[in-house]
Amino acid sequence: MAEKVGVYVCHCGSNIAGKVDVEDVAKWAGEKVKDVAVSRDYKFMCSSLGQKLVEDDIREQGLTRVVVAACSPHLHEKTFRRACSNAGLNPYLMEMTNIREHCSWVHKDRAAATEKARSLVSASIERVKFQEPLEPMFVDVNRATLVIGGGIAGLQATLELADAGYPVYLVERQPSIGGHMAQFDKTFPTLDCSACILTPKMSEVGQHENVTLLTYAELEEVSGSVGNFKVRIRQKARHVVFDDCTGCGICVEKCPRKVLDTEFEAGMGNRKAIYMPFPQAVPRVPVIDTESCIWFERQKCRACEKLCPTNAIDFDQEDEMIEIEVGNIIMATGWDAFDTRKIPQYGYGRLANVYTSLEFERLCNAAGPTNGKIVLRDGKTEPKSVAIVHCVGSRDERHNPYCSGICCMASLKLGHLVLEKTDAEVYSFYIDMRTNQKNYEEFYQRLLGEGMRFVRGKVAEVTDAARKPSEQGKLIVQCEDTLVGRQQRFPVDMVILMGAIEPQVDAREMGLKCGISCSMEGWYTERHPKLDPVATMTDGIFVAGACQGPKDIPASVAQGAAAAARVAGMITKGKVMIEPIVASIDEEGCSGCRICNNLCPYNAIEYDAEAKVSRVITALCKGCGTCVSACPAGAIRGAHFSDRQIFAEIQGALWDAWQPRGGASEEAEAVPVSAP
Amino acid sequence: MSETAVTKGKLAIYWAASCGGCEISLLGIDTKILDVAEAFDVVFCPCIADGKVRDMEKMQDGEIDVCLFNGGIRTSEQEYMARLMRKKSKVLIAFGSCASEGCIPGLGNLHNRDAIFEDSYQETASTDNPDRVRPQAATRVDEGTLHLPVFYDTLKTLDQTVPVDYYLPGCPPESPRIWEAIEAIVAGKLPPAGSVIGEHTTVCDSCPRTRDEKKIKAFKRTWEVIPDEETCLLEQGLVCCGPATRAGCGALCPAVNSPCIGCYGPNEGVEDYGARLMSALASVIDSEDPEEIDQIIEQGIPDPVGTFYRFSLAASYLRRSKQAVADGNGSSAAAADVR
Amino acid sequence: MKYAYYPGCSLEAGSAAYDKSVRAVLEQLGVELDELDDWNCCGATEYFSQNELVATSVIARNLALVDGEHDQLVAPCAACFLNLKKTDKLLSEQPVMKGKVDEALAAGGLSYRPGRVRVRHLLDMLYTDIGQEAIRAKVVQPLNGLRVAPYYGCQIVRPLNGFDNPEYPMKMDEMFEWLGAEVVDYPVKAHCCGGHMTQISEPEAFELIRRLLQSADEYQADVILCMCPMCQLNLDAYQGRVNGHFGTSFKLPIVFFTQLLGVALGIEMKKLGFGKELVSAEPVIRSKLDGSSVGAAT
Amino acid sequence: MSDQKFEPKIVGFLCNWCSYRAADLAGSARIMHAPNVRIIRVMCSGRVDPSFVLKALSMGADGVMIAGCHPGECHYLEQNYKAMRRFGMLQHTLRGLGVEDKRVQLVWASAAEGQRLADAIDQLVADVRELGPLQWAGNWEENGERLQALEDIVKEHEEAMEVTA
Repeated sequence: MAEKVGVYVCHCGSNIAGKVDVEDVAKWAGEKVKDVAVSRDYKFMCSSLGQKLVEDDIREQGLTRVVVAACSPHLHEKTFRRACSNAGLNPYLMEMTNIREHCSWVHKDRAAATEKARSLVSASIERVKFQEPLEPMFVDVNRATLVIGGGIAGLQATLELADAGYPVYLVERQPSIGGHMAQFDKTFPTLDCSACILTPKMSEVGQHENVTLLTYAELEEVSGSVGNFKVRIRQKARHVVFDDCTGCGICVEKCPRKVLDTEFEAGMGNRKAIYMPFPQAVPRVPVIDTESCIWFERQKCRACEKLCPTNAIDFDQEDEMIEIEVGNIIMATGWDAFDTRKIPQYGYGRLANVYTSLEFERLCNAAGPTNGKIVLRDGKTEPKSVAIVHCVGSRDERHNPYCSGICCMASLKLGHLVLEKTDAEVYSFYIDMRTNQKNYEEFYQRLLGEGMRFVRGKVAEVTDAARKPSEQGKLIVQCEDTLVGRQQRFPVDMVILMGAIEPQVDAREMGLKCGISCSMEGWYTERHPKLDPVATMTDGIFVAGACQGPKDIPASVAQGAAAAARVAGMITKGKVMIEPIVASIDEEGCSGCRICNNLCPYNAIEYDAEAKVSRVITALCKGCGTCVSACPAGAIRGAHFSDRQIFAEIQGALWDAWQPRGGASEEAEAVPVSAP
Repeated sequence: MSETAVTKGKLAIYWAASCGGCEISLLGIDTKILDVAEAFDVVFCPCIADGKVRDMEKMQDGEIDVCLFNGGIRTSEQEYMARLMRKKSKVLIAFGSCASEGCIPGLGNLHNRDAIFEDSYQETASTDNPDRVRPQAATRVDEGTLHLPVFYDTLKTLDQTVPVDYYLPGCPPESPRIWEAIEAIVAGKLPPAGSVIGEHTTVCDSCPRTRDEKKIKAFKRTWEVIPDEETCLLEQGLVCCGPATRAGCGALCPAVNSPCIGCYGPNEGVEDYGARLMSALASVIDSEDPEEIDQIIEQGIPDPVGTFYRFSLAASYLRRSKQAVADGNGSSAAAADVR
Repeated sequence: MKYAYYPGCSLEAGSAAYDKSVRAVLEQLGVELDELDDWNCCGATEYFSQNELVATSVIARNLALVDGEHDQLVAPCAACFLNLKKTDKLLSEQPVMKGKVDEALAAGGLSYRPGRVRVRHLLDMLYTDIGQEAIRAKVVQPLNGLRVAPYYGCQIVRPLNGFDNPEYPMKMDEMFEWLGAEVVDYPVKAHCCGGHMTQISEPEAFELIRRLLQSADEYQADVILCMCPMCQLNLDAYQGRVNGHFGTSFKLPIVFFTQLLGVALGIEMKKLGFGKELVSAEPVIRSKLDGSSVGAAT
Repeated sequence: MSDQKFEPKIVGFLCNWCSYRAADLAGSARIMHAPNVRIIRVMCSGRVDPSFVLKALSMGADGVMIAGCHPGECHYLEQNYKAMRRFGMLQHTLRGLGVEDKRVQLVWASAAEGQRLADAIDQLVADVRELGPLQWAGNWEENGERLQALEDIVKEHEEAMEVTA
């Protein structure tokens, strides 16, 4: 029996109708395309009235298939599937045609766009006729969640979930949680003490009964899918037995080997070979840095072992693999700082008193190497003038084209700290001041009032080449002051480079482990930039904080909480729907050639040696269809993307190019065969 | 069987562009041919008995019960005969690979008529043809005009020419399969029209070799290796078409340590045999480096069309090469002003 | 390795030391240079702004003269390099201009397809193609103890070619580290030498020259290394006038980098064109190095 | 007809996760590109079967685009490598059939690369435009000579029968 297809062409206001003659497309489909019972155009198909149009036609006209030509199925496929469902039509008998993103929005010529829309609609009509009713599948959601990254975003997500009563595994690669926020002295614009607001959260996480904290640990492998992920984590050897250590710190105190701390102290201070990154570290269990430990270097010392009151030191400890099962994963892996050496004309690494912003954060931190005293590298001289250079590696096509977002506010904060703690003049060299969150502009105004000097211009270079006596011994910041319209030279004692916020160097690699993608820069891609900012294309994997793009603390916290809320929703629901788009093998057609067997990365195909056939384990299948197209016998079927459906779609797309193949049928009659 | 045949049916066997192997295979049913003779009058079979086209023309439409038609359609005469036999037969069976999918003659579709003639009537070592004489459809002689069938640019399968009721694949179809088909016809137990009379699985199903997961680092040609007799030939790098080829032969080639070359055509439901096979083989290439992949393919499969479409080029989606279209004397003229 | 060679006019006159040292050094390194037959002016700094079409055509002629045996053209003069490179880029990007230039070339029986010839600066060629290993292997007189200030000028990294950092080039610094010299990382290595400003406004030019000399002096350089005839001329020839103008007493020898590279390779100083510079370089070089092995290879 | 500008008809098979979304992104960012590619969504470039490409060409497509996530970034971990292998095999075979390499192109575009996809579409369209129509569909018939010959045969037989009658 022929199908009765309903075709609905959306105007989307003028979004589609402005470039595609929607009336014409609808009329054409109704009159010229076979099996189309109803064809309409409508202002907004996604409106309740538009949906009702579809529902009524299904009920009244007995439509057996529906085509909605509107926007991307990624936006409204669910909407129209629901409408079909409501009217009693299996939702998988509906097909969406993308004539907005793929057509009206990207083509200039109205005639060409209309012609393309016709082809796309035709393709959908031909396809939908071969679509089959499918029933969605449901799987249980494991109540545990894995949070990767113990910075402020990860901490927030962890606490939200743990407080709601759900188990959380928090994995952090550093010896302590806290992230970059732990390095800061103050936070903008409130000037809260960073440690004062962070450490309570850290200890709460450390003590929470629902939190399993895995610090000094790395994500190794993720398998499974939403609801049921299996995760392998490498617990790096601390060389300190976690359960035996009381955190007394004697080992650290007695360790004879001092090394430069390039991580937490950003190279501004030292630590020991056995160390906790900072006093408020959570957990309060030190690690031995085997690269600088004397014992590991030349089998001598063992001072820590001798002095440990609980015998917690274990030089033979090895990395350990931990396997956990979780229902959802939140990636909160944070950011990394731009290497300011890449801009040599700013002199970092060459001119002593050029600092990175992180170095300076440590310098003015009360718990930092100078106890918060702002001094030059000589350790004693207080600067009389400080220049803060914005956009170092940001908004620069040679490095990162994007705006790092937080540096304007961070430099105001640093400027304030300099003004507060010293008598120095502070110059801020900016391209544009970006202070567009709550109370940010007010903070800018406050700094203007406090006497911070603002120079609008991109700094050309920082040099020690003095041109006049007043510049002798100074760092000279050369800059075109674009408000004055003149090249200016500013001799200062100290320069702070506000380096760009960059993705973690291994962000891409980490994303691949979880099956999520990155932008070209390396930021994780959210499912929708506006409407779905913490979900990813992979169900069950969420992102929070600066791993998704440069973000300040309030935004990171908000995202951590948002991701947790999404996860909590999944857990509360208990079950998650899985699209029934899976492969299946026709056992009669399968000859057991085993071509398909190792094509599945999820091991969803098993071989039955006795019956000599391969089978798809439906629960493991993710529906990519690779085995379907590999089966030489044509015995594997891909639901919702079957060969027949796609062939029909191709035929429909080429409706204006295709002509019946010559040969059989009509023509046999055309040429007379001589009569007897 | 004889009890079912109350009145004798009429059977015709015709050959078009083919080699005659199908007839030999038909005779291979051995003494059962007597049962066939009991059930049918063979009204037309130029291969084994004299018969006149004119006699066929005189028959009533549909008078012949079954026609086994082997061979593809390459000339106007063959096309005429295909139409004639269609008209006169109740059941028309594309008999063998040539009629079903073009087979070896179909590889002529890599070239067009001019190129084929150039080769056949000019380039072969034994040819001496200084005047560049070519077959002509019409030649005037003193006595009048002599006609030869027109040689087409493209070979077509039988069903590209006339509607076909059933297909019997194989080059040639194996005798037992022919017998099974005849039994089915006589018993009236035929599958739905348009079907292939045969199995719905592939050669691997009847191949006793042990099979494992597949990873191919290099494709080998038969002269390069003496294959192990126990394990899957494909796993040994040989391009064995068994996984993509309809069962029915009993895996005769693998049984003698030689890879399947695919004469039984695609499995049930598959339209383009070569596409399936190349997709399957490519999928298990063990490399993720595009250059290496190209190298594996180019070194291991020097003649891809001949490998994947040895029997089915004429029945494939593309049917013929672009050169055959572009340089053709016949169709190229038409091709030039399309669109 | 075989390169087409475009010496440019400076190397035939004021900067003969450069030409001499380039040829001596490359011979020592086993690199073959085939001087373009019948090359013409590169248009220098000004021609492009006078008449772009004529300038482009004149320069394109040189590119067209590179025969089929060569696909790389080496120019030691920074201005020649820039003009040749710029012309090649311009021809590939501006079809209208290219059409006209083609016509001009055709009148002389020549033709040029943009991109056929890769224009290289000598420093790039030495640094990238010959490389650290080969150069180090030939050093017989390490420059230990000699403080050198590499000076790049403005033209070598333009149009942006990825060879070196355009804001703060370092390749010559690295090369002289291979040779054992103490390289001073002074901040003005890519600042302006004044160019033709000496002809237009001496005070401005002198100020620019002074900055370079002063910075190198502050960093206690023994010698400034140039790769551009104009730079070398300005810093060397005007040094006395600059001293007079500002009351300073700079006495910094200014040599071409190939001259000092030649010293490291053991080539005799007179074969490298030393002695043509106004502030004599030989005494400081001999005094800092172990004088006995200078020129030992020849 | 012949003076009309040739507008290539191209079928594009785009994977659901990267390239289809790249096309969506090109849309929301209004990155203009040629309207010649008719997009068909598949879940993964690994679903793209050489049959699809051949079918499209046989049905009148002048070119085909296969687009997926970048190698190593497949939503299904590694399935785009299978697409890469099949593409190599297909190109090799198409070459044997005289179909120019540039008619069938494999493109990698992440969900963030709307511009890249749009550029690839423009490039493909320009390449195919330069190659000209493929005209596979509808060209199956021999020229008039064939029909004439058939009629001749029929006539000959009819005449012969008249004589015998």
